[in-house]
Amino acid sequence: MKKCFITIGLFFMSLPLATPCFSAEPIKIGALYSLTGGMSSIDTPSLRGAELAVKIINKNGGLLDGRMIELISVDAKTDQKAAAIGAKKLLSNGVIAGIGHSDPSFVLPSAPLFQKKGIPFVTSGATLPTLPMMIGDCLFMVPFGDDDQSFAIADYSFKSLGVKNVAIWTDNSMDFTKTLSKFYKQRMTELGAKIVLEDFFMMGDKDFSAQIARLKNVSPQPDAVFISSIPNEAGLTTKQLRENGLTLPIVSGDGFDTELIVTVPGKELANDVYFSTHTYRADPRPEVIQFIADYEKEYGVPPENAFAPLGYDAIALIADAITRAGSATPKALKESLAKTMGFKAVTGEISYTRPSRVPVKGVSIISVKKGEYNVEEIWFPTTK
Amino acid sequence: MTHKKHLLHVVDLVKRFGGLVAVSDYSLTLEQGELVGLIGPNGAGKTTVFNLLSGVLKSSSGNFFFNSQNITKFSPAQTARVGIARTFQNIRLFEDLSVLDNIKVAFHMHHGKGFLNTIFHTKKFRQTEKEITQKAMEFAELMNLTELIHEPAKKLPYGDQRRVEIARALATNPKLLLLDEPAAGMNPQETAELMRTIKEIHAKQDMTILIVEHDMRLVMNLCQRLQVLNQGQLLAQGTPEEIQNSPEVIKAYLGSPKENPHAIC
Amino acid sequence: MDFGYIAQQLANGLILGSMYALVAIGFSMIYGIVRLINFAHGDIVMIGAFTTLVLMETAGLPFPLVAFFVLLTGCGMGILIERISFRPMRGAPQVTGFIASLGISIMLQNLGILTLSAQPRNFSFPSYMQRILNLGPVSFRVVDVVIILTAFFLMVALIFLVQKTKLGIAMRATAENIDVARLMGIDINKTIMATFAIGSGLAAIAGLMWGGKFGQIDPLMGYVPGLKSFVAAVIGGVGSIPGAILGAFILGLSEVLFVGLLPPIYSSYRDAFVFGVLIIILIAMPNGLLGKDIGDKA
Amino acid sequence: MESNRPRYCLGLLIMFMVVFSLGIERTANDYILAIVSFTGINIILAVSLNVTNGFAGLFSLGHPAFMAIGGYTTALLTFSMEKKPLFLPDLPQWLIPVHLPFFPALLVGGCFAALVAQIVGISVLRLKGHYLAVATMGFLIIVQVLLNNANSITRGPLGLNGLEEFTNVSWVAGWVVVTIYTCWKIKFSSLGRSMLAVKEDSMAANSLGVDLFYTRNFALTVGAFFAGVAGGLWGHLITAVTPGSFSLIMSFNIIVMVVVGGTGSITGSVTAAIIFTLAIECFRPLEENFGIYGVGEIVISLVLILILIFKPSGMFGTGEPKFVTGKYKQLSPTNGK
Repeated sequence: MKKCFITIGLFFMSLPLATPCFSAEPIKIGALYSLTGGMSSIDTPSLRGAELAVKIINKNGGLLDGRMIELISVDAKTDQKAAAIGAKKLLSNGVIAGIGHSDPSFVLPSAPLFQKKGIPFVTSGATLPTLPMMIGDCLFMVPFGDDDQSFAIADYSFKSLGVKNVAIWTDNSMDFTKTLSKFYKQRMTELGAKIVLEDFFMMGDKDFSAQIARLKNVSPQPDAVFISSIPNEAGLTTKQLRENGLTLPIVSGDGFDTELIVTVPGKELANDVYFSTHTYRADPRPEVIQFIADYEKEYGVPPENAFAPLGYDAIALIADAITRAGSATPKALKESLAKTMGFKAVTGEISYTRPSRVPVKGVSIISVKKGEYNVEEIWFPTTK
Repeated sequence: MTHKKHLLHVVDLVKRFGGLVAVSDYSLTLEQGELVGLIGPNGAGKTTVFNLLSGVLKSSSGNFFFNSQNITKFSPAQTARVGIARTFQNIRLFEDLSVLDNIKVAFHMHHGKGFLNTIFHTKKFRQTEKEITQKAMEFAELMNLTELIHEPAKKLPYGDQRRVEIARALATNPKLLLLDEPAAGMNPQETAELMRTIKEIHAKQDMTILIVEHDMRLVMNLCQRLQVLNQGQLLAQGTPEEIQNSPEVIKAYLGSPKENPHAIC
Repeated sequence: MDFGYIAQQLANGLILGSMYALVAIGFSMIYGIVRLINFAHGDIVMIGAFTTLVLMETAGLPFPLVAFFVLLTGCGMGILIERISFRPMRGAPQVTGFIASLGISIMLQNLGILTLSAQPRNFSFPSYMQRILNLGPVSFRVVDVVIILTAFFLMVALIFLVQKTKLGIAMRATAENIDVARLMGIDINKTIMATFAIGSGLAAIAGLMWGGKFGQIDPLMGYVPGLKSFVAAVIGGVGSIPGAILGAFILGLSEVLFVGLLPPIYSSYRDAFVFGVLIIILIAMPNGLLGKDIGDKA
Repeated sequence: MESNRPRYCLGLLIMFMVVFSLGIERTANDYILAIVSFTGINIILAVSLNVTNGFAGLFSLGHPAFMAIGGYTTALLTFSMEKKPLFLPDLPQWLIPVHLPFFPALLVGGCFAALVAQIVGISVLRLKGHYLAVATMGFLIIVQVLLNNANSITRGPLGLNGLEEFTNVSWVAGWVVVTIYTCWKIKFSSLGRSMLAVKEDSMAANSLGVDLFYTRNFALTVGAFFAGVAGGLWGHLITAVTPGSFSLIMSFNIIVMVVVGGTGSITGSVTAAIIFTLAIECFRPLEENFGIYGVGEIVISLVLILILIFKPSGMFGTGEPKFVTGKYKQLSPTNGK
C-alpha cells in the first residue's frame, strides 16, 4: 500500500517538473480560484469567464503575432493554505501574471507572493479598496471598490427611493460584507439619513426569522433594509422578508447580483429589490451583449453571476496591456497595466487614475420588480 | 482514636443504588498481615464492598480508615497511593500493552511525573526507568511471567492474565491487597499454583490480603478468617471451620439452589 | 419587546427546532444501534433535496409520489453506505466509523460539486405549502406546520417501532449488546441495515423539507444539518429518540432566542453561545439530557 | 535495557533533516519548498495530536483551535512595528510596543496555547468519547467566533496579513525533530505508559494510582503546545492568519492522518502526514488537466475508507515498527504457548 502511494506520488510530483518549458511560445497566465468548498459557487463562474476570454483570444490568433495564451488554473479550495501553495505553484511554472479570487481573505495569502517576484496579479472579484495599498504595485483590481458600490446604492436609496430611516443587516462572518456595510452606513449618515437598526447574521445561516421579527418591531419603521450578503444568502433573505409580509425596499451591493433573488422567492415576491453592481446586467452595451451570447454558447447557461464577466475582464485587461506593451514580460505588463486608460471591459470602463489604484468604474443600480431586472441608473464616482 | 492499631477499619458501610441496598452496615477490622476471605452467594455485594474500599464507588454512609486515616472519600488513585491495591473480577488489563508495560504502569505513582526529566532524558530519568524495568521484571518473575513479558496482554490465556493483574497490583507496593475472584476461570492445576503464590506473597512480604472467591476449597485452605455476606449484610464471620459449621451460612447457600460457583455476580 | 414579538420568536424557534429534529432523529437512531457518529447523514439530506428537485422539476411527479421516491432513495443510500463501508468495519474502534463517515461525507460533497455544480438552486414547493397562516400575533407557513407534524409523527412512529415491533426489539437488543443479540438468533446484519435504511430515509425526507422551507439547495447544504443534528443528538443524549427531539428543540430555540432577545450585535456570537451552552450541559450531565451511560470505554 | 536502535534512528533523522533541508532549500523551487514545509507542519500536527488522541485516548477535535491561538499570538508578537499602526489602528495600548523575534514568539505562542489547554482541560476532560469530541468541537467554534469578533486585535474575518515570511524548511525541520523527539520520549516513559493505560482502561489505571485528570490534561497540553507552534509556523509560511483557516475540516484532516497512521504510533503519524500532504498535491495535475476539481478529495476519501476497512488499526497500529525500535536485547526468543 505504502509503496504504491509513493510510486503514484512520485509520478505525479514529477509531472510538473517533467513538462519542458517551451521557448516562451505561449503566454502563461495563472488563475487562482476556489473551485471546491464554500467559495466555489462564486469563483467557478469567474474561471469560466476567464477561460472563455482565453478561448476567444486564442481563436482570433492570440497576442503579439500569434502567441497563444495558456491559462493555468489552480484550485484554491476555499483554503488559505491551498491559495498560498497554488500561488507558489503558478509562480514556479513561470506565469507572467496571475488572476483570481473573489474575496480578499484569499488574495492576501497569494498576491504578496506575486508582488515579491514583481509579477502582476489581477484580482477579478475582491473589492476591498485598500488591497492595492496592502499588497503593492503589482496588484490590480478589475472591480470597483466597496466604497464606490456602497456610495452608489446609498446615494440611490437616499435620493431616488427617499429612504430617510434605514435598517442594516450585515453578514458578520466576512470582510467583504462588513466593509460594504461600513461604507453604506458612512454615506447614509453623511447624507442625513438615520440608521434605525443594525442587525447581523453569519454566512451559511438559513433562517432569518429572528432578524425579521426584530425588524418588524423596530420603531420608527425603516424605509428600506440594506442587506450586506454574498449571493448564497441573497435569495433566502429576500424570500423570508417578503413572505413575512415586509414590503419595504431591499437594497444591497453586488452580492445580490444573482438569479437567486428571483428564483428563490419566485417572481411575485422578488419585488422592490435594488442593488449596485458591475455594469453588465441588463446593460445594452455591445461588449456586454456579445459576452452574454458567447458565454451562453460556450456553457449553455447565461452567466451565473457578475463574477463571470469579471473573470472574463481580468483576462481581457491583461491581454490589452500586453498588446499595448508589445511585450509579455511581467515588468512591461505591470507598467502597461498601470497605464490602463478607458479600457472597455464588460463590467465597465477601467482606468487606474486614482492614487489608490482602485479603478474608477461606473456602478449600475439595478432594480428588480416582479422578477424583472432593470438598470435604473449608472452611478459614477464624483471624487477624483 | 480507637482504630490506631488496625490496618483497615470499616465502620457501618452502606451503599444504595437507587432504592436497592447493595451493602448495608458492613464492618471489618483487618490487622497487619492477616489473610481474610469474603464469601457469599451471587449478588451478595462482595464486589461492591471491593469497589467501595478501592474508591471506585462512593459509599452512601459509613466510614473506613486505613492506618487510622479516614479514606472514605478518596479517589481510586488516592486509595492506591496510601497502599491499597486491587484486582478486578472481570480482568481489566491494558490489553494493547505488553505484560511488562502493564506492570510498569503501577510504578508511575511512586516515581513522580518528572516531565522535564522525561523530555531531556536526564541521568535521573534513565536511572528511574532502569529501576522500574528491573523491579517490574522481579514481579513478573514472582508471578511466573518472565517468558511472557513482551507479549501483548490481550494475547495471553485467562489464567496468565489473572497473574499479570496480581503482579501489577503487587507492583504498586501495597500494604493491603484486594483480590477479586483470583481463581475464576482457572483449571485446578492453575488454582493450586495460584494458591501457592498467594501464600508466598503473604508470607514473604507480610502482606495483608482480603480475598473474594467462589472456590471454597481455595478459600478454606488459604484464609485465616472468613466473612460471609448475604444480600448485602454480614451473615457470619470466623475461622473456616466455624463458617463451615454455621447453620445460617448453610441456609443461605442452600437457600439459593441455583448457585453456580463461577457465575458473575 | 411585547408579547407578540416573544411569541413569534418562540414559534420561530420551535419551527427551526423541528427542522433540526427531523435530521437528528435518524442520526440518533443510527448512533443508538451501532454507536456510529455518521457525519454523512447531512449529505443524505442533500441527496434527498436534490432528488426532490429532479423528480419535481424534470419528471413533474405529484408531490406525495415525490416524497415516497425520496424516502426510497434515502433508504437505498443508507443501505448502500452501510453495506459498502460500515459493515466491513464493524468491530473496529468507534473512531474508525466516525472517520469513515467523514470520508463518505467529503466524497459525496465533492461528487455533488462535480456533477451538480456548486451553484445554489432554487427549490419551490407547491404554492399551497407556502401559504401564510396567522394565529394571533404569530405568523407561520403551511410548510412549517407540515414539518412540525412530520417530526412529531415520525417520533411517535419510531418509538412505536422500537418498542412494539419485532424489528424494534431486535434493534434494542442489538443496541444493548451485539454479541448477545446474535446468540439470541437475531440477524444482526438485517437489523443494522434496517436501521440505516430508516435513519437515512428520514434524512432524505428531512432534505425535502429543508429545501421546501428555505427554498434554496446546493451540494454543500448537508454540512449545517449534519453538524446541528450531531449537536442536538448529543444534547439530548445520543441514542435516545425523544432525546434527539428535545435536543433539537433546545438548539433551535436557543439559536433563535439568542439572536432575537439580545441586542443585535450579539448575533455574531450565536454559535459561541450555542456551543457554550452545549459544553455546560455536557459538564453538568455527561450523558446528555435523556441519554444512558455509554460506558467507560466510550 | 532497550536497544540502541531508537537512538540511531534519531541521529539518522537529525542528519537527514539537516542534509535534506539544506539541500532542498538550495535546489527546489518555491512550490516544492512550500509543499515540503506544509508536510513538516502536518507532521508536527499529526504527531502532537497523537499524544492527545493516540496516547491518552482523548478524542479531541480542538487541535486547530490551539493552532489558531498559537498562530495569532505569534503573528501579533512578530508583526512589523511600522505596519502595526496602519494595519491595526485599534490595537490595545499595551500591545503596541510588544515585539519579539520569531523563535521566542513561537515559544510564547505554543505556551499560550498550552495555557489555554490547561483551562479548557479543567472543564471538558471529565467527558468521555464522543461527548468530549463534541465539547472540543464546541471549543474550536468558540475560538473561531471570538477571533471573528475581536476586531481590534485580530482584524475580524480578514485576519492578520502581511506577516514576515520567516518559516522555511529549516525551521520546520527543526521543529519536526523536536516534536518527534519529545513525543517519542513521552511515549516510552512512565508518563507515556500511564497515558496508554488511561486510554485502555481508565478505571484500572486509576486503581493503580494513576491520576486520570493530571494525565489527560498533560496529554492535552503537550498536544496544544505543539499545535500552537505549528500555528505560528503556518501563519509565517502563508504570511496570513484568518479565523476561517483553522476550521473543523482541518481538524478532520489531522485526525485522518492519526487514524490512518495508527492511533498511538508516532511512525504512523509521520508516514501518514507525508502521504496525505503529498497525495493531495499529486492530484492537482490531474484535476487541472481535465478540469475535474474535487476528484483528488474523492479518491483520497475512497482510499481512506479502504484503509479503514482492510486495516482498521491503521498502518502501524499502536506500536512502532521494528525497524525503528529494534529488538529488545534481553528478550529471550520464546515462542511459548
